[in-house]
Amino acid sequence: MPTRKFIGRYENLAAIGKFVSRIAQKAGFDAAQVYAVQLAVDEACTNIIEHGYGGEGLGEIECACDITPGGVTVQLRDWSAGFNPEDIPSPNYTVPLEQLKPRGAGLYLMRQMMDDVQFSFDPVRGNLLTMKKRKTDSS
Amino acid sequence: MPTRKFIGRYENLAAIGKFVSRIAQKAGFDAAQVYAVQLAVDEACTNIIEHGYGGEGLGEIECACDITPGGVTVQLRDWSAGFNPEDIPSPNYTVPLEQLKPRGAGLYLMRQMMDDVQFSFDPVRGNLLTMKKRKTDSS
Amino acid sequence: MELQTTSYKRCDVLKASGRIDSQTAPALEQAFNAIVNDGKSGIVFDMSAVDFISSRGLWVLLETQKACKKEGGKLVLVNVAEEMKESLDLAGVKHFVEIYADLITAVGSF
Amino acid sequence: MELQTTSYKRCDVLKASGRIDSQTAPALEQAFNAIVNDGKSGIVFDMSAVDFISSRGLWVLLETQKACKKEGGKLVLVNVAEEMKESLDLAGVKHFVEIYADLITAVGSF
Ligand SMILES: Nc1ncnc2c1ncn2[C@@H]1O[C@H](COP(=O)(O)OP(=O)(O)O)[C@@H](O)[C@H]1O
Ligand SMILES: Nc1ncnc2c1ncn2[C@@H]1O[C@H](COP(=O)(O)OP(=O)(O)O)[C@@H](O)[C@H]1O
Repeated sequence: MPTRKFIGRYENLAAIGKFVSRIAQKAGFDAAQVYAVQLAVDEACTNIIEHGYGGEGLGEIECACDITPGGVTVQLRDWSAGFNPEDIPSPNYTVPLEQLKPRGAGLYLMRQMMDDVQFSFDPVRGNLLTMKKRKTDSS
Repeated sequence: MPTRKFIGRYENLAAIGKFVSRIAQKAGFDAAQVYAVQLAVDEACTNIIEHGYGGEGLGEIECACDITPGGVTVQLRDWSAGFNPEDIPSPNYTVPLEQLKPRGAGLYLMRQMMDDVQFSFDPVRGNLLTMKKRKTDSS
Repeated sequence: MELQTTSYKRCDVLKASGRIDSQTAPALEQAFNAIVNDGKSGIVFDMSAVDFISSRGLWVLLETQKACKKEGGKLVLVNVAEEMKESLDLAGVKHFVEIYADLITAVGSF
Repeated sequence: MELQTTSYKRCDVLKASGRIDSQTAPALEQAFNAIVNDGKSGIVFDMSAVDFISSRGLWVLLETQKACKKEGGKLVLVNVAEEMKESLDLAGVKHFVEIYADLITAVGSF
């Protein structure tokens, strides 16, 4: 699997996005699907930096991405404390604008953009986030 | 000189305009100069129909147009009563908008667009309007 | 000549295509009058597809400007071809009507 | 990301180019705030040259909409690339922000 390591800084998001986009493109995904992969990865990396490491430059992100028979798989590894994804509620947009809290779309977008999103947490080998997007008939 | 005869109707203005524009183009005039020739001729023909004949379909306009060593010459002949161009004042735009009368730009535009505008009136052979535009260095 | 009107919140855009001369100017006049009679006095005249406009057409613009100003609005022009600018100047239109280079700025001026 | 603001009579058009992510969203936020702090609450966000916008950027849009509405104005979007429309929908932006297909209609909506 093509793998690259990045310092957990927001300035590296563009490079990470480019890395996965190229592979998604090669997999034959259309523009919307390539965009979806890039968005899911951007949200995941932002969360690792912001919530996992608690700030920029405090840890690394290993990004592996490959074409599979079914589509594309992305794996993001980090060495932060981990969290329980089950505890995170989906965002609620049925409130009036003034009551909207500017938080909590990241995880939701990852799950909507990708077909499969799995977290596994390991204090020794690091936390592994595996996201898969299938090639559908339309792509 | 290429010459064409038209019934004095407004619907023929487009054809007259095309006829003189083509010759002005062939003479090597630029877009603004071709436009100037077309505008002068359109104003002149409108005047012949409106003021000379006093309406549409009441007489003919003979349009001759040719490239000359100095530029382009247009001759418009009609068989209306004639008028005295000296009597016609230039339009005055220094008044406030509300006082502006919607009249009297035609003759002025003809004189501004062309380098030479000459009227000759003859009850037998018809009135002849000769307009010349010179090719300047810039064209 | 063809005419097409698009309405925005604070102005209507009238777009003409082709020649505006003694033959076609009356239709243009009617289109402007229809807008003003509809109680709307903000008008953008889009000339991007106008090949030619004689003094008869230019007077229509000035008369429309009179009507718009009377109602507290204005007529503005946009996309005037380079070769017709001199005649707009000579016929007084430039004195009395704002000319914009692009449609967004024209619509944004209302 | 690059930013450019053009002011019209009833709205400002902010045009961004490039990526809007956690790195660049703060600059976008500042640009919107500068307009609102200037007492102007009509904003068109021109996304024609935006390649990417993450949830961080989408929240900036929603917070800007809050600020504009509070002042009696609105934020609208224009020229949103097809591939990013789903995420704008999922992140609630489509519920709270009008999206126009072209700049003239967007500016004309003020
Ligand atoms: N990698 C992570 N490490 C720790 N906590 C996380 C991580 N990803 C998400 N979270 C938690 O899940 C919450 C929701 O995340 P998300 O949906 O991306 O929205 P936001 O980042 O705007 O809060 C975060 O506030 C955080 O508490
Ligand atoms: N061919 C013509 N025959 C008779 N009268 C003419 C002719 N051309 C111009 N005129 C007179 O000159 C006046 C000014 O003409 P012009 O400058 O074209 O403006 P307008 O046609 O708008 O009145 C006309 O009102 C008319 O009295």
